[in-house]
Amino acid sequence: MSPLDELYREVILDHYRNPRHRGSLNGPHVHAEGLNPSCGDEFALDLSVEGDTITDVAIQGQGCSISQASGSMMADAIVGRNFDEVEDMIRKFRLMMTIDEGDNPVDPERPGAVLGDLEALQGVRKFPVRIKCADLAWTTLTDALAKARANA
Amino acid sequence: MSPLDELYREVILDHYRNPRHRGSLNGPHVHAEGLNPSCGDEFALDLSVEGDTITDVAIQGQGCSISQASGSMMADAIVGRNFDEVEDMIRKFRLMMTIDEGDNPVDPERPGAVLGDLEALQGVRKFPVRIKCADLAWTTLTDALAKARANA
Amino acid sequence: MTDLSALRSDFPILKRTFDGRELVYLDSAATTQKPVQVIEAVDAYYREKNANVHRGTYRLSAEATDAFEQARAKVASFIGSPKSEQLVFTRGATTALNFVAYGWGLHRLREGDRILLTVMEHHSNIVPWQMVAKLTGAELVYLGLDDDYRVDLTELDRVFDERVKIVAVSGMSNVTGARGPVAELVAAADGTNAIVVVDGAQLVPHDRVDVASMGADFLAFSAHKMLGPTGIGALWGKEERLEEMEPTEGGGEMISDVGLTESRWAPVPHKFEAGTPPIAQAVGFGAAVDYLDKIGMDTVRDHERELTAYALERLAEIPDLRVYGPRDVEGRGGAVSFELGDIHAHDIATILDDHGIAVRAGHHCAKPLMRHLHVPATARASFYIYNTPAEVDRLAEALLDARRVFGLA
Amino acid sequence: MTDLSALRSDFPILKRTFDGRELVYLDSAATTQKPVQVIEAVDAYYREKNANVHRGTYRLSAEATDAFEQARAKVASFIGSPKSEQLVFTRGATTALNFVAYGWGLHRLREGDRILLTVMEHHSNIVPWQMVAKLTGAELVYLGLDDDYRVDLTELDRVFDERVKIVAVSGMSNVTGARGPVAELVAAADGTNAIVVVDGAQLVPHDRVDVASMGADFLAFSAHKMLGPTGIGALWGKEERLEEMEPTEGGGEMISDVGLTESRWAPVPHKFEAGTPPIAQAVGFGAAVDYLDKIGMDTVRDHERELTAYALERLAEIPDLRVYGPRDVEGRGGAVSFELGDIHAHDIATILDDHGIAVRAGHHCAKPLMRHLHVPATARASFYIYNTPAEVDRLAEALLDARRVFGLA
Ligand SMILES: Cc1ncc(COP(=O)(O)O)c(C=O)c1O
Ligand SMILES: Cc1ncc(COP(=O)(O)O)c(C=O)c1O
Repeated sequence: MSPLDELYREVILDHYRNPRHRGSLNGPHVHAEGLNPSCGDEFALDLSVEGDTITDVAIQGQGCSISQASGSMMADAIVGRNFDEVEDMIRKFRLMMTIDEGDNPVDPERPGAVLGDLEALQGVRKFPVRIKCADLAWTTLTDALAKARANA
Repeated sequence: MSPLDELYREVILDHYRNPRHRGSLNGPHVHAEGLNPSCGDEFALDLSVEGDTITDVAIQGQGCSISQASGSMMADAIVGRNFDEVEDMIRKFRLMMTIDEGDNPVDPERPGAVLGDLEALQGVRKFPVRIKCADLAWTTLTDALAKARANA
Repeated sequence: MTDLSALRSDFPILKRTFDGRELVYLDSAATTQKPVQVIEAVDAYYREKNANVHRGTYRLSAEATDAFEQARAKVASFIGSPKSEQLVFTRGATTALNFVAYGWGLHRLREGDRILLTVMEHHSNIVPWQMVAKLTGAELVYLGLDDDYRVDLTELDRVFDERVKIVAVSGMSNVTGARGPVAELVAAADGTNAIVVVDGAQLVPHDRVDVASMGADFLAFSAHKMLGPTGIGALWGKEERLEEMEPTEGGGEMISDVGLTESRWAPVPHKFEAGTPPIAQAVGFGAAVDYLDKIGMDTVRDHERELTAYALERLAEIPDLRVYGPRDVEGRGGAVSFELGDIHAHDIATILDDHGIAVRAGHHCAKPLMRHLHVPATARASFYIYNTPAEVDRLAEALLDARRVFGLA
Repeated sequence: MTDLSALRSDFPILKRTFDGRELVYLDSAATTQKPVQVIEAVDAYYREKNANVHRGTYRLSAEATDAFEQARAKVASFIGSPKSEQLVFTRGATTALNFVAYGWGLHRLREGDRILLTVMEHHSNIVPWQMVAKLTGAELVYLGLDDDYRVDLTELDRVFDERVKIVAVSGMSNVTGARGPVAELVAAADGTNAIVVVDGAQLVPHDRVDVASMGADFLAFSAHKMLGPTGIGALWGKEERLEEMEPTEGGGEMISDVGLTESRWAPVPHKFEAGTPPIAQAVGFGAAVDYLDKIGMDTVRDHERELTAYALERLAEIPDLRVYGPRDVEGRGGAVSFELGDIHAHDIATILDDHGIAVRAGHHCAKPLMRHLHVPATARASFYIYNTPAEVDRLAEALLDARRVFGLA
């Protein structure tokens, strides 16, 4: 696969075109927004929380396929997880995005292997300018989580 | 003589140190001021006029030896002259200052030979940056003359 | 087609390759590449003549001052300025527009006055006016666009009343490529109290400009968009306007006297050039206009027009591609903005970049226009003298590949 | 003496001769010469990386953005800034000081407030304050000088009351060479509502500066006075101050959103960098601080101090020569202003120029200081890393020749 085809994998285009959990939440929830000033991508996140578990998620946003797919996949991945698990996921995601290019990108033992669909975003690493696109949803999530912890 | 010694001739230093007609005029006169913004040199001129003749002159100013000596020599040269003669002198002075370097600077037949002491300023032509210093008094005189003609 | 391809060897950067693919630079509306003639003029200035300008009594400083003032004369004559003193060197078009907004507008606008803009303006010709409007209580009014992306003048009579004190219009849009209705707005302002400020950042590089016949009061432009160095631009103004205008920056070189509490300004243009000016950049700017003069601005315009026509033709062959800008090359320049299917502009730019093609994607510093067009972002290819039809072909091919990558049937 | 003479070969212009005499460049306080390392960094940027910064999705633009932001980081770290975002690129020190005057002062000064200056300030640190004082009704107050040409602090207690909102002081005078009492004024302002703005145009090039320990709120300086290109300078500020400060210029790149009537600003430092920034110049600025870092600013300072001491010694041997500046090299830099008998400063400069020696003559953009000293003009020799004791000897010889030419016995 060419780097371009690795970047725009089927699953990414699918999440871009059919974002999961799109909308906003009613009732009590935390809300966070992220903006990528250098390209204008926007992402917003609602989290319903019970105790330390995320029970529901809604996302909004506009921007490139990478930023929007990353957000959609993230939303899928965090529902039902508790704060610690989500923080671990954020850590793993960031680690995945910074693994040296030389690394075998499909080694199932590598950090990030637990990320499921999100693994598809590894192709972004060959396009350093776009890493911040993939990261936007996760920065917003970090924000939202801090708010959720503060509320708890 | 080195170009430097030709620039700073005895007569120029004498006019610099002992400017003639220094002061200001009482009674009716025209007044004009000149400023060289690039170096800060200042020159001011009072002219008493009867008919179309300059009957008295007073100068004020501060600045380098060239600008002040030029003004002093000019004051000496214009007293008692009529407007046409003075304008001819301005023209000749300007011509002298722009003669090509190759020209024999002491040829008595050359334009400017009528300028007397002022001929000493020919040395400035080797120092193009300083020509505007020599010229300051003459620009001011041009101004004053225009005012005098307007009054006449 | 006007063949300028021999010029390409003057531009060292065009020899760059990315992953073995030769660079196709289609982002000249953002900044142009520089010919060796400009690079070397800057270089030679530093190696041979560098000194601070004005006030220097020694020969080196006189040489630097001559080089600087000659550059001013060249740039002034390039736009047909009657006098070279009517040209003020600034940091760029943005600073030039701010100088007019703060130096002229701020001192003259009153509550209820109006500033007339068009929705296609670049942020640099909007934000300064918003800032002075806020400070003075003046109001901004905008002209919209017609179906062909040109400024719609049907509303002009309604909005142009005696409250309008400033008309600020782009000579050419950096997004749609459409030329602004400068002549029409100058005519409308004629006999009123309104002045016309032209943002020439995209106009001056691409067509012959003659300020005397243009009739505008002020014209702003940037060197870096016309082969020149970064860090310098120019504000041209009518003599009377420049005399009326107050300096926005205070400091060395712009004064004739400084007292403890008050100062007097130096004559135009120096009163607007506080501090050490961009000297080496002015020299490079002069070399850039020399280079353009040698080609001839009519040739520059014709070349671009032919290339743009060819690009519009090739792009029209690509399914699902929508161009935001006039279809006809008359009255438009070489900036071509487009969308392709549901592929986001940044994804297009990434795919093109993978093919070695540099295009810009985003709002192009024209958010009000993007909202007006109801698009969050476009991709934009923009052309200049060094671009070729073969490069347009590579653009078209790469766009087809983008369709493939995104699975557009 | 610290021997830096090997550096001279890095400066192409120093090989120039005038009428067979090798150039002795003693005007570095006006602008310094540039080493090949800086000239080539600018050159290489245009040849290899040129593109507009930020917002570019393609690799070339990413390279340009990296080069630009790396330059920011280098310059920031050169002055000990905790964060590189605290460094705003401006057109020069003058623009930087105007940004503080208009962006901070204008929005905070009220009628009756005071701005405290010293009489030794450069016009660039006077005129902007006069302009905002006029707009706000604030008042300027000045500290004078003592017999050794240093700022006289005996009056400080009297003038420093709660009305003082801004203290603006030069880190080093471009005329007398005296250092400004930055530490003392920072201490005086501590615990009050006053901020301290340091004009570092002559300080940053000549001594190690650490903004963290300096304690000032703002620091302004220019690249061209420290081996860098013309057309760029910097404003450093404390984070809180930069947050409080409003942008003075509006336009592209400095916004996060632009609506039809209102806009929101981008984060610091971008909100102060409207329009295309001086990109190539930033790269050259970065190369300049690399060059200075390699020598080490302590070495730079020591070299200058030794050379200045030697110059003061040689000048003291010349009859009728009066130096306007501290006699002791402690707490002074390498700008040496002087008069010689009744020879006007411009005549001195012409005679020295005839000897191939470049010095400045005039008011040095410090008219209030000239009036304070009761001199219409001085000649000024100023030193930098490439100057040598042999050049000081040539200066002394030429001054003796000036005495001869003017017939001083
Ligand atoms: C002390 C001082 N402040 C400010 C400036 C202004 O610097 P620039 O002209 O580079 O803006 C200068 C340089 O002339 C200076 O010497
Ligand atoms: C139409 C238009 N106006 C103004 C500008 C601002 O020019 P600069 O960024 O060089 O100040 C630009 C460039 O981006 C432009 O395209």
